[in-house]
Amino acid sequence: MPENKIDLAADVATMSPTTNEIVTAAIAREIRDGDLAFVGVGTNGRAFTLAVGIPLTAVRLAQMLHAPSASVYWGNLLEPDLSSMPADLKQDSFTRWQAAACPSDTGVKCDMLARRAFDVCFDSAAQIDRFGNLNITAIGDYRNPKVRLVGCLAQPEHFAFVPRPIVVVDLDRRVFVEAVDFITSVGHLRGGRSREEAGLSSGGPQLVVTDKAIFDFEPGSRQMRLRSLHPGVTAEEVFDLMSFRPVLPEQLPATPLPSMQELDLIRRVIDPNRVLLRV
Amino acid sequence: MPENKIDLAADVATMSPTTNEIVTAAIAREIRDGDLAFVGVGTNGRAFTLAVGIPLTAVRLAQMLHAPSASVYWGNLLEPDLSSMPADLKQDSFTRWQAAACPSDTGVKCDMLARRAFDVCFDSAAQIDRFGNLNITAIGDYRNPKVRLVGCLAQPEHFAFVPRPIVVVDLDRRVFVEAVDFITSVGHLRGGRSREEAGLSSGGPQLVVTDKAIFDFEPGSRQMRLRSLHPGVTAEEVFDLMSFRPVLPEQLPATPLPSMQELDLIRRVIDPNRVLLRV
Amino acid sequence: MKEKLTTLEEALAPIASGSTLALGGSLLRRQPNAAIRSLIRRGVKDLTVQSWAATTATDMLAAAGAISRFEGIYTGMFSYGLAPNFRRGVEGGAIAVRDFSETAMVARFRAATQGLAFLPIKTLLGSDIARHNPEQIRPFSCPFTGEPLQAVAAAKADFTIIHGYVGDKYGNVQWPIVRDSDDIDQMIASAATRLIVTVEKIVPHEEIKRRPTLTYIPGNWVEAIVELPYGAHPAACDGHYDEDDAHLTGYLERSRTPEGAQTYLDEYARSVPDHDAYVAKVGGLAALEALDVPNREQTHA
Amino acid sequence: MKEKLTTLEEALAPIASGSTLALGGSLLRRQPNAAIRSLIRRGVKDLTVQSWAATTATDMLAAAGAISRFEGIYTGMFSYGLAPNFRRGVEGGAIAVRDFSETAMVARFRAATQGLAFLPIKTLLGSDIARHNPEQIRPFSCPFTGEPLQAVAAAKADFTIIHGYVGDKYGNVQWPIVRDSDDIDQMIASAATRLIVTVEKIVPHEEIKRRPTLTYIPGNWVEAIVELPYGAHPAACDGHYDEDDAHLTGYLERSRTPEGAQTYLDEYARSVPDHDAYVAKVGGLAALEALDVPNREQTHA
Repeated sequence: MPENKIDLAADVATMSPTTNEIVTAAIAREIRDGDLAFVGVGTNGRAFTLAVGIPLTAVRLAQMLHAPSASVYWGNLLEPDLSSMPADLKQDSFTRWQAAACPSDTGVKCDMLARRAFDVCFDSAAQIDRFGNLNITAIGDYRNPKVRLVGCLAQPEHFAFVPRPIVVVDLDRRVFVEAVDFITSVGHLRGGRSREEAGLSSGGPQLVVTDKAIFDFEPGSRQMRLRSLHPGVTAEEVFDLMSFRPVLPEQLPATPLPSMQELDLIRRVIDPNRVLLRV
Repeated sequence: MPENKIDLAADVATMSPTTNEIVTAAIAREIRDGDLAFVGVGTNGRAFTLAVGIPLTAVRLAQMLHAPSASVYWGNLLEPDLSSMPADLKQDSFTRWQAAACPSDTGVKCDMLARRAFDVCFDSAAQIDRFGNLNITAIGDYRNPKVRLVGCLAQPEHFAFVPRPIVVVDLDRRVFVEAVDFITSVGHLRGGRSREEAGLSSGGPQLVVTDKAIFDFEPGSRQMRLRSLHPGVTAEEVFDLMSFRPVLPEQLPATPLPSMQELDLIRRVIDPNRVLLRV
Repeated sequence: MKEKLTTLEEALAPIASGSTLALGGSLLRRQPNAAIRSLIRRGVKDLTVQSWAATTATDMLAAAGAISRFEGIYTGMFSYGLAPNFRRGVEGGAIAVRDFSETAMVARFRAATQGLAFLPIKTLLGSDIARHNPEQIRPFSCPFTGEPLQAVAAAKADFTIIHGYVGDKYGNVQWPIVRDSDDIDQMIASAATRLIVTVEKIVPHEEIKRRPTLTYIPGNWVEAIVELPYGAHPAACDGHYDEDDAHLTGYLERSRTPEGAQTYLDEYARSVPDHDAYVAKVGGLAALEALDVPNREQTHA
Repeated sequence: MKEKLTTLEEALAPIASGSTLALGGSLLRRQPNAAIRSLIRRGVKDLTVQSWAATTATDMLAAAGAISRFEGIYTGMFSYGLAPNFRRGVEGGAIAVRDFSETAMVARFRAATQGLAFLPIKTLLGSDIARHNPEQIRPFSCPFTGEPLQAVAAAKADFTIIHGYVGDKYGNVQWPIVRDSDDIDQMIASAATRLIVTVEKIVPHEEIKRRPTLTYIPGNWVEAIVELPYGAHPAACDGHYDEDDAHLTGYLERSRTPEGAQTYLDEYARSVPDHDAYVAKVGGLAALEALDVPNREQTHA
């Protein structure tokens, strides 16, 4: 399993890719030209990398390679200039960050979600289950929680309205659970057509990208399915890190490695100071 | 019946009041301190005087005398500075007019109407009936009209949501009709409690101010009732100018004349160039 | 970001007869008149028009016999009186009207913006506006209080045309700081299916992104943007130029008769190949600059 | 216009225990922290708090044991992690939570703004958010299409507290041109029953009325306005100053235990008589000015 730390003093192009870089390049290939992607706010450390660092790097990489008109809505900024990302997360860095638009009212963003103006969104979570339902609200009994989490934000909207949600989480038995304690975001609900029967649009989460493997959802049953294993990771390792057994595809390829060009852009152009993919 | 024309060369304080001035002073006395009044847009000539000129002059007069914190929403301007009214109605006069606020979105004004943030509104109309229902939409059959008028604007909102609507129209048999051809604004509907039974708040039009007389509405029946006659006007003259007979009160006073102070303020301070009360 | 700068004719090409058009502007400001003249030139007909306080754009389309249905809050000529051609069209039976009050029309645009089929109001209880339009205004009960409400149907247009102040080649449109209200332009932009914006001036993207809070129409919502100086003439563009009183007066005089209105359209819409030719016809930029108002605080200051 | 300029204590005097409070700001910007410290000082309790992305203001109220119910989209400390006191309050059963997603909370504020008891959404179909809150989220059918929808109840607060940029003595509050989004401040201002605004600076009305399009909270909506420089400290006021990292870090360290949180509140809220004393306590204006960001284009430029 590759480490995320790279030695910046070494020739960046010859270092083997970190897990974050593998994941970022894999996500970048999912971004199509013209996509508008919703990137949420992250907290610090690893949670920031998952919620913000990897998504922003991936969209910027896609912009530079095959999707020049892809863009993001981040915080209150519509199409911020990803060629000059802020060096820190202090308020004034957001205030100063140049963008195509900063709508005065957060309702503008909510309405864009509800009218399906987004193509892609990125989501992180404390729990995800077999059908891709997410929990970011509470662990344990909702009314008497063991751990109170942050709430909901717009994550219910993401799964309700965005055609191609991508979940970015680390593989962990406490995260990949048989059934989430609280359904914040409705994924494929109880599988099959239960999502549509609840009145939601078809869609729901498309990909779950982790530090060990990438998953999609089996058509029909809508159960989480292993799609590829990162280099050096075995299926048994993956199963050990999950509380439920994912569907196995007929073929189980390795997650493609980033190209030299992709690595070079990530390391030297997009995130030269290792702010976005630090941990 | 006094004329609206005054000789500006003569000593303004000694000239007898015009009908417009009588009406303006009468309306000003209806404005209470702290009132927010909705003033619509008018067209030109007499229609402008009725819809805009008289209401703005009246509110400004009230501001200067007994209601210093009364204010208006006119066009897109919330609390425009009535001490410096624009000299013409060209776009740039509105753009330049100073105000407390110019909300970017007309929805802000609509929401204020719907949540009953206004106290008073001024309405003009092509037809008004016995129960104070207004028509500004079409004369004749709605689907095949004899005269197509302007539409609706926010006049339905005025009667639905503003506690104290004041109608300003000239007395005329074709205007004061037994039943309006099209109910744009629901007044007291068919009288009695029919308005409330339709689901509307209690309220509805409170006063109808004309060039000959002032009307209110009889409690209970909610029929239009003569409240006062302008100096020199007889009840018979009024009846001749209406297609229905209004309720007669026990006492029928004359509309009070403006005081010397009121006349002086209207003539020398508020409307010295006779823009607002020209015709 | 995608480049969306094009010509007026290219931008309007997808608009075919039978379309539903939402038109921006209100009263005598920012009417998308140049775009409307182009549609008249091309002979587009049978339009359903959705609008706020409609004046010149709607009345010219009515004169061209291009409107079969109108949905809005007002059609007139503001301080110039009633809208003569629209009035003739309605009185003669050529134009079917569905009237809406302001909260009702706002609710319709907002519903489209929010991806909903309707929004609730309680404005039109008892009104003939609702009685004549059961198709778009339906009674229902509040799920919480049971009180009577009305559902108004979302205003969905095939195309939306707005005349704005300044924009960049990516379709980001900004307003000046000293201006009148946008009325419904941002609202119908957000509700749009296919949005075409004409602007007074194209400015570099660098200027736009310096002050992103001034962007009222993000390029992400826009299909095509066109630079059309004086594109609202003979109406005004607040902060840029005033309405052209002489031209409007001439328009209204000729519009006293259907024949007079046709000579107006022949002269100013049908016989001119494009907006540049129109500008030349009305006296050239020099004549139009006489309508300019003092530049205060523009976006491109 | 009515003069509404007063002191913080006068402005907040009507807020009694048991009230419902809507709080402005989002994440670490424009939290009405000075007002919250004043309420804590006075010992106001049993509050229902409605908020957008809640951080310092809500967590301090939670530390004071002043919140019995919370309705919002998020409570945390943004890049500093979870909200320790709020979390303790919820996990210990002192605070009942009703969670809402962003479109749901926006619909609730908009419903109050529009004088309606509810607005429709279709976000929470199948979600446990709706399942646990039948009182405020009810299923119903679209009057046009019959599709399943959810009615969310209007967010009605007894009092609304917002920290804004600059305002005049009549309560008109303006934003700077270069700023972050207002998030929900205009929305909750328009929804307010009784609105109290604190601002960084009071400016002459003459400055406000020169550029009325910059007024996001008209004085007409405001009950009281108070001048409170650094009123959002230790959070940021975008365009004015950044968040105070050292102070926030200290707050979070002390908040690891309930006792530590009490010593924080004793020191910074309960033992200081007013905002001036708080400013002195945190090092005076000189210390706070170190947080200032370059003044770009303020309203009062």
